[in-house]
Amino acid sequence: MLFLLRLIATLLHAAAVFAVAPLLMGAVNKFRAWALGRRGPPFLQPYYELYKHLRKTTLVPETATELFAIWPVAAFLATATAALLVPGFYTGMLTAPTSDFITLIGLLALARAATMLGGLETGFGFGGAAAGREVLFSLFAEAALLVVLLSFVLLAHSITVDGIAVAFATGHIGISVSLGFALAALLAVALTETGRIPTDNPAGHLELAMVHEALTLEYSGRFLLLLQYTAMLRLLLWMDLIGTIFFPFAMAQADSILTWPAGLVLWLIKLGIMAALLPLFEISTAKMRIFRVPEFLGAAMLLGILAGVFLFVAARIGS
Amino acid sequence: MTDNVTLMVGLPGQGMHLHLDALSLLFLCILAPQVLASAVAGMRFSVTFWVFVFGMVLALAAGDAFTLIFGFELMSAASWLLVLRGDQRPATLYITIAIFSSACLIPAVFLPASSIAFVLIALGTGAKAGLAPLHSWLPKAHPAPPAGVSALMSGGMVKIALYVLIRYAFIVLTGAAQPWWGVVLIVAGIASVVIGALRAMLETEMKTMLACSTVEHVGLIAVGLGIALRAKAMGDPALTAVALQAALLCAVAHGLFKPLLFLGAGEVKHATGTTSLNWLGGLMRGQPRLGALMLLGAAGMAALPLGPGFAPEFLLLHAVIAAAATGGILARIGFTFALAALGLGAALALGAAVRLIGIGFLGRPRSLHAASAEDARRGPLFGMGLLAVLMLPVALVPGQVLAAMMPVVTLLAPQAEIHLLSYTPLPLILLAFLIATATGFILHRWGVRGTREAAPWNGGFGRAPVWLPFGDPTTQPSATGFAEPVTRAIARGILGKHGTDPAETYLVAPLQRLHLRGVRLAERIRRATIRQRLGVVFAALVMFLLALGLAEGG
Amino acid sequence: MNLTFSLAHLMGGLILLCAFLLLSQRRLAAMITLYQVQALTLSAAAVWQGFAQHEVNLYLTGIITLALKGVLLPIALRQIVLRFNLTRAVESTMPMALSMMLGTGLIGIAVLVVLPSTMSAVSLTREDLAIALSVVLLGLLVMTARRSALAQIIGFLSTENGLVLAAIGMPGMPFVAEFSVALLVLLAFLVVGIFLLRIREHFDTLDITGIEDIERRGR
Amino acid sequence: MILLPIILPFLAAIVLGVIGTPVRGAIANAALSLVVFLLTIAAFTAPGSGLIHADSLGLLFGALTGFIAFTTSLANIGYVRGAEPRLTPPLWRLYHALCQVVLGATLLGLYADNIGLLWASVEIATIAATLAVSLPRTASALEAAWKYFILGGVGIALALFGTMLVYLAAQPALGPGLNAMSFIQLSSHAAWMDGALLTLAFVFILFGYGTKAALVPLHGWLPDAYAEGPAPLTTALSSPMLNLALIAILRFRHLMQANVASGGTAMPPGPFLIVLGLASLLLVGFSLSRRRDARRFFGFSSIEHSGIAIFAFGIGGPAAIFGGLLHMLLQTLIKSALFIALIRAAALRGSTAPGNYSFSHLRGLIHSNKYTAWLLGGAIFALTGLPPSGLFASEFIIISQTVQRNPWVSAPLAVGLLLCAVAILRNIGPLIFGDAPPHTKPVKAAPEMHLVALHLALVVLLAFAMPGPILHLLSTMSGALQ
Repeated sequence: MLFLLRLIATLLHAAAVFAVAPLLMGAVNKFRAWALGRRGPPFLQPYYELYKHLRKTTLVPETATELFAIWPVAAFLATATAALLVPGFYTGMLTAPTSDFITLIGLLALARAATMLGGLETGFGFGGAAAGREVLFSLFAEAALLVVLLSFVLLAHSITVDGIAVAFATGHIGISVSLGFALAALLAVALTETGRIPTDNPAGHLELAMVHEALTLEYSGRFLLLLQYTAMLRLLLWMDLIGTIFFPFAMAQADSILTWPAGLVLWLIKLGIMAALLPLFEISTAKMRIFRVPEFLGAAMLLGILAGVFLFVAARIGS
Repeated sequence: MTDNVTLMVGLPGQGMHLHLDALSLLFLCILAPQVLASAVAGMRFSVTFWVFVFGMVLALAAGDAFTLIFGFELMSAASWLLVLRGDQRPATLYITIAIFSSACLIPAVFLPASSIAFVLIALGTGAKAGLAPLHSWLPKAHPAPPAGVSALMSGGMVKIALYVLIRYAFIVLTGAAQPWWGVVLIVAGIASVVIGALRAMLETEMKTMLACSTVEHVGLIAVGLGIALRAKAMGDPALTAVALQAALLCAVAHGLFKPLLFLGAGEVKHATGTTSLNWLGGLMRGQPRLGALMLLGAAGMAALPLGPGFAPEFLLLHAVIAAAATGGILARIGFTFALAALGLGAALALGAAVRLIGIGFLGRPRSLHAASAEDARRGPLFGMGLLAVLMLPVALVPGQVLAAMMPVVTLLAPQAEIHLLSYTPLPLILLAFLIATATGFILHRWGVRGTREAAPWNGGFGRAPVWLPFGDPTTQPSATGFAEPVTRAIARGILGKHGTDPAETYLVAPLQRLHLRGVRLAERIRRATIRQRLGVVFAALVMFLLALGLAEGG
Repeated sequence: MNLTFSLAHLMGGLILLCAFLLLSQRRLAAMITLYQVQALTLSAAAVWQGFAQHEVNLYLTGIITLALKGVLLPIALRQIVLRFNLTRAVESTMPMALSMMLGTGLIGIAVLVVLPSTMSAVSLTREDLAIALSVVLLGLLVMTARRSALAQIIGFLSTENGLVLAAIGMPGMPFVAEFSVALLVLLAFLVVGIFLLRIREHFDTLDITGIEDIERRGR
Repeated sequence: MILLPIILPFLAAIVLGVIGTPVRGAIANAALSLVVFLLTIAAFTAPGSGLIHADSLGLLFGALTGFIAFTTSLANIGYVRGAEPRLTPPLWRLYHALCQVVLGATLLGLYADNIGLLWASVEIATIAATLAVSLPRTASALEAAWKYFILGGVGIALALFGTMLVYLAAQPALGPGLNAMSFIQLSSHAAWMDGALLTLAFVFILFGYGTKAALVPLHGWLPDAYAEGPAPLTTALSSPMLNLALIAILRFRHLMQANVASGGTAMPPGPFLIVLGLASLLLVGFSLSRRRDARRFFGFSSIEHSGIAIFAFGIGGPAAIFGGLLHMLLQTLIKSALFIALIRAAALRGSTAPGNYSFSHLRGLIHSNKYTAWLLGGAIFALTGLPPSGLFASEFIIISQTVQRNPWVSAPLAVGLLLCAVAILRNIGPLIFGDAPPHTKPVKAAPEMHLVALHLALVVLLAFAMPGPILHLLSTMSGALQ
């Protein structure tokens, strides 16, 4: 019975995640336009675009190898799997035991690798250059992420995202300097990973400065659909992650059906707030030069390290 | 299994003793597939190769110090000959390190269990395994011999050194164990990870790059061993088990994918005449089977989930995180930095693997050799296939593999508490499969299925001349260009302006200068005239007499 | 102290004196003369020891020493000096005063080294052994301190005299005569070598023009 | 019986020195050496008595000397055939006579139970070897011979002084007479000897025989003598002479050690030997890397191995001495094999004259002849003590004993061994597998190379599957001489 409940919760969560991802992107774009004083595209614009790609013939470059089709699929599957592992509004889903933070990092790395290989596939300049930059970004992003993770694990005594959320939700942790540092670091990593300003510009179309967009330059049709949908899922995933870890309050429990509606609503509200905050941040900063990004992420990593160290100090003072 | 076998040959009057236990069996299991693969790949006709293998097996099966060192040195000597036949330049450095390592090991095995013995063991095995700062020979020497031997050197020989380290650090010297022994290994391991991964990202020669990646993996294993050693000395059974599992599983995984990659690099060399990534490209077209196998190996090297390299990395990160919770503030800071370094290393390894596949096998050919490459020969393909098949259990059911390795862990740390591995690839695959089915259904049901070949946008470059059927190679990013952002951002900071290994700059070069000074002095002595020689003899005699007189009179 | 010992002692002292004076000499002719005096004293000492110990061996040694070292070798050496025109002063690698001081130091060391030995039931006294050792060391010092080949040879000859002095003092030592002959063979080779190889200046610069097929190679 | 292998070479030397063409002389030399070799084996049954009374160590090394002399003389035939025009017939006769004299003198020294006789044998061997070095009559050969003679002469003088002092030191125990010069007597009465005098004597013995064993700083003569003399005699046959000197030092060391052990006043001999051994090892380690002439190079390597043996003796204890003796045994076999191979290699490249042994001249040997190249490479490799070379066993024993008895000196020992091994190994690449000089054609291997293979096989067998009798003999001797 309990299992069935959890199964339903998991399926529901999956459906919600897959359905909401384009909407979230649409919301971000819309809020961004509003913040800039424009009317902006409709909230549902991403769905239209995805459908448009679905109906288009796929072009395959002559110089691509047989693996050309593999990369978008791999990137999508890895990201989608990861997105299912992060609890959005439920804790205690069936995927909870496998939602190990490190597995999550690994899946994101897998998606990144597939995207980079896709960029290198055709053998023309921009994809390769962008892949090289992506490697550079990932160096510090991954290091920062691991360091931040350390603070979470030390506080929550669990390494699964689910476990961290449960531990933080109980509220015994309280607000500490460490968590503040960790949040800042995690935000920096999230901005980089999702390709937002200040590290990358999702709206820009200047090839020389692009990173994420340049990697998908040669893809069209259903491959582009997959890649774009992957980007939307990634945004959702990161927002989920931040929301779940830092604001896990009143999350639904998979095995008590009564908490579900409130959890879902709260989740949508959380996503909405974050979708509003992101454009605000984006329009208030400028995009960095490529080689400033490592410094940005390096600072995030140092913040993460400081979080770990302060945690130690705090524990000593407390005990 | 615990019985000793005594051979009549060996040390005069004592012979040789053979002894197998769980640890040596594990390493024999790591060794066997590589040997088979290398033999199938074409090394089976070389006597030296079999001597090399014999040395490794002997070192593993050794039941006494003599047999161990004998096998160890036989392995070094045979591999030296193989390196020498391949490329003479690194051979001297290689054998220097090999002899240095035995020069540390022989005294160490006779010293009573103490910290000095451990330091010597760590120096000796670290030098042979390519642990920083004694690693600078490895990227030079491992690529030199034929691919089959490179494969065995990287995948097998390095493990033998680690085997000796494990045997002594965890079993023989266990009575005198100190927590700082582990710290030594962790520091060396972290340095290896960073330098190895960084150089792997920057090297353009495929085999050199693979050798650098070996340095990285040795570093990972050393970190695991170090944490286990520290935890064991501090009495933390759970952490000991996790860290040991990480190290051993990493050894197993690396022993599978690295030989595979080396064999593949050998086939690339055979097909195109070069292993420089800057001259390759698009090999996937001519060598699809080789390319697919290389892709598997690269996934292992990059420690991607669902590949063989992820489970050990997963365990190792868990171990580091758990270790950060133990000890004082210094340990906290240290392990936090270690974690950051491991993250950096993992990302670099990913970059290196992407570069290997993306530059070497995808894209357009950068030379006619690469364009006309034919698929790999049957022998090497078979060997690689064997390794790839063996990679599957490590990749998909790492928990079961770890369970099979339980006796080793209990042998090394009898009190170890073993928990189940929380990384389970099969549910993930199930999940991905479900998503794929759903997506496939959607695309199939509502999507348009047509595909059309089109010329890619070449970034605004002019049309390539007709004699370049694959377009102008210079409009394609090279391996060097791919690594350029990393070079500019961090490599110059760590490796210096010219990209030389810090071990080279701060260890090898000063030692070479010292040696040169010694040689000059010796030359001055040698050039002495007869009278000066007489003078030296006389002075020595007087010194001896004086010492004698003072010792007896005073 | 009976006459045997004191006389032997006296002669030993004389030999040491000669060896010491060799250090201070600048001219080859004087060195040869000193060597001759040393050899003659040695032969006398040998005969005296033979008389004291009733050993035919020692008489034989004395006679050989007298004939070969006291007479023949000095003649040969003087011939070489004349033939090669080596009458001018000998170069030394160190100031005379320093070499004298070193010589004194060597004697000191010899005494220091011999002191702890207990000379029970032995006819050779501790002092005699110290003297012999000093002579050996002084001869070696001459070999190293002088640049001229002939001077070095004389140093070696003096060393060898020290050896024989020690040998004849040994109580009932067998083969004394044989030893001295064997040493003489060595010396003969040395002198013949000097002569054949025309080593005029130093050991180090053999003047071999005129021997045959000269061919210098790098090593 | 024991007298025969000593007297025969001296008699043969007279005959060989007077009659015969060069090649016939070489053949006769080989035949005689075979007889001497058989006689040295036969000597095991009758070790003699009185002045010539061989102990098992002497017998073992005597047989080794006989064997080396035999194989060298076989290889010598080919050498003489190729080098005949370089010397006049009388000089060839002298050369063969000297071969026999060196052999006889070495055997005499090994079999003698008398410190005086030992000294005399070393003197004879030195003079003969000096003459042999001067035989090619080139400027550098004469210079080398002269160097050898001066340094060797001084050494011999010092050794005599040491010998007399030992006799003097034995007076309290044994009184005047021959007894005080017999090793057997001295050894059993070492406790009552005068310790201070014995120590003094030992310093002189060490410098005297150390010169002959070419220990640093007394080594100056050896590389030049190796490089300039007629190859088989001054190189291949030289190792037994080094052994003679080393065994002499070992015996005197034993006297001192026995005196110390039984409460005598002698100083322990270890430090003296260790200092000289380490000095040899380290200096050679640095000297080797600049050598371009192969014979000079391997001359330095002989110094290294003397140093190792002396070091082992300095460490003391039965096992270390066993290791040292085993090391000498094996290194003698390797070194003579190596020089035989080297001479053949030079012959492959035209001439065996002293100038033709530079590494650059011999490089890329595998392009001339595979068999020769592999065997020469194997012999060079065997010198480094890496398995499967037998020297691994001996060096292993020595290092292990060092660690157990005197751990701090194992560090410089390891450094020295490392330097030497690397300096030797780095030459193998170019020498064997490098590019050959232009116009090199494949040549047939000489039959002498089978001798090299035999030597190398013996080295492996002796070290790792040592026959019981030899093992028993060596271990009892090293126990007795500890």
